[in-house]
Amino acid sequence: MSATTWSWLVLALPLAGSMVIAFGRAAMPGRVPGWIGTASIALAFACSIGALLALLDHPTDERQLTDSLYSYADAGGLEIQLGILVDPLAVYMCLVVTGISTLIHLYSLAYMDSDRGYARFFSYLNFFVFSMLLLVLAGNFVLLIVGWAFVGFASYALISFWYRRETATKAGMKAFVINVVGDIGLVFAAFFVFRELGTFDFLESFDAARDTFTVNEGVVIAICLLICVGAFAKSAQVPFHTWLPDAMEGPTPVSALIHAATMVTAGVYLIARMWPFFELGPTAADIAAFVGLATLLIAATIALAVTDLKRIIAYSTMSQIGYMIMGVAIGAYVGGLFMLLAHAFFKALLFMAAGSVIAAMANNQNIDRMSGFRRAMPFTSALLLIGCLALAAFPGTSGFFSKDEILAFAADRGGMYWIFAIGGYIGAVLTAFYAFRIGFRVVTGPPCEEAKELEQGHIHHAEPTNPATGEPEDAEVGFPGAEHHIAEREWPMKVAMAALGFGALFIGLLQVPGVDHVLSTFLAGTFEESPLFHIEPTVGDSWLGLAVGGSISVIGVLGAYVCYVRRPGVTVRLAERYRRLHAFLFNKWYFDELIDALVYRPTVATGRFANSVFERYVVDGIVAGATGLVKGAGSVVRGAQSGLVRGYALLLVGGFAALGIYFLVVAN
Amino acid sequence: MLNVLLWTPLAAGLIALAVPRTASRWVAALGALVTLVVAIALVADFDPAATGLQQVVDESWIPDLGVRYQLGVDGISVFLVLMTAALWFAVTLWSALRNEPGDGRAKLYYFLVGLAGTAALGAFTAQDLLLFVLFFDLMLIPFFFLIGTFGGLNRVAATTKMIVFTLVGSLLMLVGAIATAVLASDISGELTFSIPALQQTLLSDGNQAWIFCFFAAAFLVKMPAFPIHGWMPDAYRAAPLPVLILLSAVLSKVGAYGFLRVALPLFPDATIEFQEVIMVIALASVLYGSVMAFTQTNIRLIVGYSSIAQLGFITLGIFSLRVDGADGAVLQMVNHALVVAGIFIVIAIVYARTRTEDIREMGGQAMRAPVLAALFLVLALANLAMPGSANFIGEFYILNGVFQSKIALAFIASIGIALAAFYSLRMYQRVMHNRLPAGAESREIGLRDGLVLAPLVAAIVALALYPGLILDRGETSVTEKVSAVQAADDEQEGLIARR
Amino acid sequence: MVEVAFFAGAIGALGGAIAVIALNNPFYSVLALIVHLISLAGLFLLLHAEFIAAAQIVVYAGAVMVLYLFVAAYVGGTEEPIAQAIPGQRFVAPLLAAALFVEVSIAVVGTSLASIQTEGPVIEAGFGSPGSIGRLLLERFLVAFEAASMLLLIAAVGAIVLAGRKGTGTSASGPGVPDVDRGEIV
Amino acid sequence: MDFNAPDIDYGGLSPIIALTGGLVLTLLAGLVGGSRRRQLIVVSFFGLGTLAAAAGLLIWQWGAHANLVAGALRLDDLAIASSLIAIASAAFCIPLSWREQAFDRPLGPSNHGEFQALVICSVLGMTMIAQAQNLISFFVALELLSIPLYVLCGAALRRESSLESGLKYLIIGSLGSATLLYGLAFVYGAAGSTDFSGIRAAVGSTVLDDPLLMIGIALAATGLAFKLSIAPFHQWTPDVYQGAPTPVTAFMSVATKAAVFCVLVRFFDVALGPAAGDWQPALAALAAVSIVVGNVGALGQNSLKRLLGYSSVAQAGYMMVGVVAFSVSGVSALIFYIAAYALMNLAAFAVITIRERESGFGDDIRSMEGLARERPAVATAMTIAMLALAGLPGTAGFIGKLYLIEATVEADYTWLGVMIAVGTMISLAYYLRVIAVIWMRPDSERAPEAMPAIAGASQEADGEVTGANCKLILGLTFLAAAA
Amino acid sequence: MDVSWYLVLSALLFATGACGVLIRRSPLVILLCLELMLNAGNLALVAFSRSNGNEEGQVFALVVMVVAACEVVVGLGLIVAMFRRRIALDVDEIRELRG
Repeated sequence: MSATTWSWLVLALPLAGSMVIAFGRAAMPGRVPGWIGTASIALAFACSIGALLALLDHPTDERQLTDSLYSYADAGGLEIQLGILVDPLAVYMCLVVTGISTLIHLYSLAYMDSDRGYARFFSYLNFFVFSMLLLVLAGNFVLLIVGWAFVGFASYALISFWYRRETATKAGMKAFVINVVGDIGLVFAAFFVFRELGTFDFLESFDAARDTFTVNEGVVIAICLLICVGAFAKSAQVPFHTWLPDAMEGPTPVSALIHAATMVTAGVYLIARMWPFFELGPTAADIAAFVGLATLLIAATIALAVTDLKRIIAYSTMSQIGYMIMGVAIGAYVGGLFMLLAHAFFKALLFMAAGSVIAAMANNQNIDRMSGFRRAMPFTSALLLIGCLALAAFPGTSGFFSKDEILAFAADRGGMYWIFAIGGYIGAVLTAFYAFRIGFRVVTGPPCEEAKELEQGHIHHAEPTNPATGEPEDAEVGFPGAEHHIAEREWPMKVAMAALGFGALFIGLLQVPGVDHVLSTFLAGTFEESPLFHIEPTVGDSWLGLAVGGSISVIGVLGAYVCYVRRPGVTVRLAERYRRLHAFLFNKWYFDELIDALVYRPTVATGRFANSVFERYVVDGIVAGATGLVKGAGSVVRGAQSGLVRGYALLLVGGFAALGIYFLVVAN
Repeated sequence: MLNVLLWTPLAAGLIALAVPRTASRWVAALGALVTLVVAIALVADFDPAATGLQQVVDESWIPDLGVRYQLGVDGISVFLVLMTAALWFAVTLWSALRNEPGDGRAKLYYFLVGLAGTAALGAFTAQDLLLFVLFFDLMLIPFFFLIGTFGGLNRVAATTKMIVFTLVGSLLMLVGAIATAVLASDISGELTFSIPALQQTLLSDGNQAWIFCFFAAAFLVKMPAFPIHGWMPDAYRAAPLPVLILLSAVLSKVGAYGFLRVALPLFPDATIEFQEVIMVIALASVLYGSVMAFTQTNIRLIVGYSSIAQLGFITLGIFSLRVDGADGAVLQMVNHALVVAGIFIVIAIVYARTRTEDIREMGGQAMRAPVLAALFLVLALANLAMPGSANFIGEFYILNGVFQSKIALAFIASIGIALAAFYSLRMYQRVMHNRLPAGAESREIGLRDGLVLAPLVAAIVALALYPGLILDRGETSVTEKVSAVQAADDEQEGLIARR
Repeated sequence: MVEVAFFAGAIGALGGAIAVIALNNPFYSVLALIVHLISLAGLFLLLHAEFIAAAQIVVYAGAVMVLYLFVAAYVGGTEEPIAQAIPGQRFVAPLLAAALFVEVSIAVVGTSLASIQTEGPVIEAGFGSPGSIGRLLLERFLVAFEAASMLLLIAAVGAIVLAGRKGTGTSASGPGVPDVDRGEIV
Repeated sequence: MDFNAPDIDYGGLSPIIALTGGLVLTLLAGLVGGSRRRQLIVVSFFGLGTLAAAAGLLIWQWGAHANLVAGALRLDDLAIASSLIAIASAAFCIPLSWREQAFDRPLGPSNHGEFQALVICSVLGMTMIAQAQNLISFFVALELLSIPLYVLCGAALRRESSLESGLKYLIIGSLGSATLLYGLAFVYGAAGSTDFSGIRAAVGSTVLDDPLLMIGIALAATGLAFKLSIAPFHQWTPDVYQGAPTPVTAFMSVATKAAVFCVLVRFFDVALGPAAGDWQPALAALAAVSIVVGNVGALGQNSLKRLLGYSSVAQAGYMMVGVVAFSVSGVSALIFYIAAYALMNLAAFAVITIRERESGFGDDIRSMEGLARERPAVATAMTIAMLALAGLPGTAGFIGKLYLIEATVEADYTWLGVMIAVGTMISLAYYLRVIAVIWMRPDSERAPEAMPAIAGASQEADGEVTGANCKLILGLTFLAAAA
Repeated sequence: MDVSWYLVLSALLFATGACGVLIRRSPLVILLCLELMLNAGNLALVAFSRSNGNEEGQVFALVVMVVAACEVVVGLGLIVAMFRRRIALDVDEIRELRG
């Protein structure tokens, strides 16, 4: 089979899984939907490997294959094919997405077991994967936008999965609307491309762009910035990031899926996919890189202060995606995509471990309440620490090699790009610190009550409450499930976490400077023509960078060790001393409030104004004015109708007098 | 075939008047079904490549006025006809299944619905200007009675307001139509109202301008467009839901359709002259409708204002004066009709459970009614023009047209898309999600409602998978209309250049 | 001589007219009208309209005015109250009447029609005599003549309908007609 | 002294002869003894027979173009059409009056045929005026038409309002007649002839734009506008329509307009045709004022007859447009509109008459409440009549307005077409109100069910008559709709 | 004597009659005033008949006399009927119909 056929299968399987679960929901007992969902993604993964192998049969410069199912819309000069583009980048993304998703599905299979919406969950989950695959396989802008929006919708559905929680539904809405803003950006980018190049097709437009545009032409910059709007919205970059922390309202596996395999990485993929445009508009690329840098720093600082376990991980995602965006924007395509892969492993792992811990805490997510789970949950604790190590880019782990590839590249480009390298290293310190803020707070220290209970073999139970507001959950419906599932007791969770842990530790070995370069060789099929792709730091420089990065990571970890293990409480004192700074960080730099004040409130106020003033006085005023005029005239006419016959005679004679004057005037 | 299509609803309505009360609803439903079948046959018979009208019926009617009974379809109207027939069937069947209205007025109801059906189909098929005006106005009469007799609170005031409002425009249109024919006869020497014939003799710029304004007034009120939508809130509040479906889904389209059918081909110079004015009105409708939908709490009004916004988009597309924009507008007309119909059915279903139309007092329906929730979700997503839906393709085409002709307007219009996402989802969430309020019940959609709603949603999904179905067939005709305007534009530029 | 006759007639006609509208008692008004009519008949004579003048005296001043007098006597003379139902009508009305007069006068003065400014063309003998009028009536204006007779008939019928007392008691209640007094509804 | 008897075309004159003879016969038939009912049957037979004969003769003469009686009258299609409308409305009015209480009282006229005779006399006047070819027959026919109407309006002697309407109509009517006469005198003076053809010749050559002629036209226009209830000479209309017995109102609202518009066309479009440029703007202004005044005046009226009175002011304004257009299409539009107006207005008045007897609310709009439930057929008739009066599509009123607007555009009076449209918009407010009362129950409470007991008692007796009426109305209105 | 003198007189009479209709309240007197107006018309007709030199105006005047008589008869009939119904003979009092 050809690579494109495999790819169609990759697309079809998750969609089929989603539909089968949705329509057969009622007939499926127990964990059947979960198994179907997992199996379909696993098969999709297998097909992705099939596509990979098929693609590898082609010579490097012929690895961009397109195929179309049918003409989706072809009128008025706009030709839109339902077509895919299978190239190394797409296949790479497929592998990441399906691979990680398979494990997340496997984990969810057990984790979501007692939830009332079990089947619905897997249906959404499969749809999510399908959407993401559509996004990465899309061969033109329109299909890309479709996939893009589907991802947005799927995230909405999953974030507000527990839809009886008002916080969840609000968070879902936020995610969706911000994503729609991103969609609009992409739509307009597509319009610009169509206007200038006359096509929506990726490969055609890339080819045409090189012939049409000059470097840093206004249109190219506009296209790139609009693409960036889409990318930033999806990848939660400043200032479109506020939905991401709120997205933690969804079940934990959803967070894993959003943060690791799908969705947030889409922005990275998009910029990498659009490299011909970005290389023609380097100014825009630099802007994107700066945004990435800003995001990574902002998110890292916030992650230092927030106390919700999942939100810390969420901010870490933002920060890490910031690295990737920065990477692909400055041209470190392999570095960015490599980091995407590594991040997928350890972030999924972190969320799974966190999910296990939260289950043990009976849905309490406050990190301040957690402590000393190392004995109660040895497996979870071990894998949590592995995840933290990888996140902290501890030497040897996957995070280590990938992050430093980007920073070394930045340093190698020199000049202004040193800013990115230095900023990246500063971020790395913070990352290592907050990574182990999680690890140490959860694993070490005296066991908390829940941990003690678990040590006695009993999972803590509490009345289900909304972790965000503390209000009791809707008892009638009773989900999220009253039963909690921890990794220690569920083999699917264990398998999934173990596999991820393995990857988090060792996947970095795919691309070690001077040793091997599997990824860059493979991705060359996509980026071959890019001059930036061929910039490669020397092995020596790379290892120097690795050394710096490794030591920085160790410093961060040690700092965390001091603050949370050696001398616990020092952070509290720091927070009190710099109360305003802490509040600033704790409130996430007040971005929510800012957007609220700048966007939401003005819109609502406009609406209220329109409703209460404009509609009443202008729109109805037009009506009232017209009817008032007519009615007024009516009352004048009726008033003249006095019933007095002499009055009528008066008008008659008066009317004649007027008529007579007219006729005398027209007479000669 | 068009004759059968056109008169079957009325005939069924008349029979429904004659048969016993219990049978009348089934007679009406059968009539609507026949209409639908004919409409499907019409589409199947349609030749997408051919230019001009198809299935033409052309008889002399009022010879001394040059009025002809001239019907025909082209790529613009053929799917609007199908959509109308389908929604008419859906609404009739729905009412019949629900046995509404159950009392002695049922006969009247089905008669009026049939009459309205004939009028609406007539407006979409008429190719004689006067016939078009006649059907256009005739539509109002059954709606006046339907709302006034079967409606809710304040129905009489609401229905009177609606009819007076809309007639203000359409009576001016009548004058405009007559003036068009008479003035054209001064040029050509032959008095005719036939649109294809009138296209051959265009009026002078000055005459085109004022006549265009008269027509535009009629169409914009009907849609309705900001700021002349004053009749809409009251009418939407008072209308019974089946009637509201027809009102919102079909009647509003006649206005937009009128621009394509009449204004562009007959008044190309005026169209160019007023392009920006109309576009600004449309844009204001988009923004105003969206912002209002964003703040309404009555679910009918959310849909109502969102319709204003959607119709604004459609108008924008038409007045981009580009093939893609106008073709997208045609597609979007069908899409919007289907979606609005579905949403109103859902509103009726939900109302039966919650006894309220205020979204603040709703919620939590999804748990016990997952199928209903899923259907509604599809509708809500289509309403917000989710990429992947046909609505998206429609808006994409429209926006592309606007973008290529007036780039700034396209950017401003996009605000409407973002707001649409918000209000559509808000509507969905407030109905289906969050907690079930006290006093409301929640149960799955019934078979009778499902029988109507499910095919509608299926149609939406099907169109989403292949919007080319409509776009391809619309393209040829739309190109004709738009190129007529472009020709006039070129001519004007030529004149300027020569000077 | 003609001038004297004209002014005498004009003063009589105008004086009579003013008396009609100025006198408070309807009875006197009727008498004033008779003066007016007779003066007018004189003017008709000056205009060579003998037959009309005669008819004016006989039919009008004679028959019709008698009818008036009877009715005036029947309903009695009533003094009119001063209060005005429409404020200012007393002042506006003469103004409008004056406007009427001025407009018509302008037309009469402003016309370019020469014959108005003369005594009229030379006319043959017998102009306005009963014979020539009668011939016109029976030849060219036969229809008008017949119609006028119908008019008189129907006016008589109308007067009976309005003012006649019910003489025939037979119709008070016949079989088949429910003689229930339903009362006036309006 | 030689006497040349005029050449009389008896065929052409036959309708008028039939009416005259019938009038006398009807009066004589009234002398037949017997019960009131029998009298009624006899005189109605004669009355309707007369009308039928006249109508038949007119139809027989269709297509004829004849000058009758030394050119005093002219029989042509215009005359025949408007005469037929007048006759039809009279024929409609007689059955309507059968149970009219005003004519059934000891104090009112008995069934000696006076009512029928007066109506026929009025029709005679209308038929004559439609054919009039000189000022004298024009004026005398106008009086022949009017004087019976004065009597008929005041004939419901028991009602003060009827007498009031009679007196008002008489005073204002005579004022109008006097004005008209004065105007005709000036036209005669200026043109030197009383024949329309002679006037046309004179106006076309010597006296065009002469002030004498102009003031004559002004005076005559005032008088005619009064008869047609064109604003600002309309003020008698609502009062008289409301006060007069309903069948009479129905008759005069339709028939008078048909006849007087016919003579208006002859007088202005034919006799004064050469001076069209002078009078067109004036008549156009009158039409516009009439449309506005009539329509706004009808708003908020509770008496249906009064409402229709104002509405007829507006309708007269619409019709006037046809004269202003001064073209063949204008006149044919006018005739079509009058025919349509006759159908719809008669239907409306018939329904009002029925409800006056049934509901106990008189002609108040409340009498229409619940009509849809009690008598769906009647309700439908009224509805169609109202829609047609409003000129909504699918009705004859719509087509009529269509023709009128077309005529305005052709005559370069497009703004009058717009006025028609504007007037129609305003008119919807009151026409639809009637329909709303018929079909739509108010929100708060059900319509008061309490019909006076008396109506229940009378219903049986009325059944047969009103049943027949209903069918008639329905037939008429469907005709109106189908046209 | 010029015919225009008669015409001016007739205009004066017509205006007087109209004025009377406008200011008098007794229906009887109003009828008299209407007679005045008709007679003014007659004077005009006869004068024009003289100036035009044909007798049509005189015939017209004759017909007008008949008409005037008929109007008087009907008018008086109405007055009598009202008197019998005890309705005040004052047109300002008769205003039940209005609005």
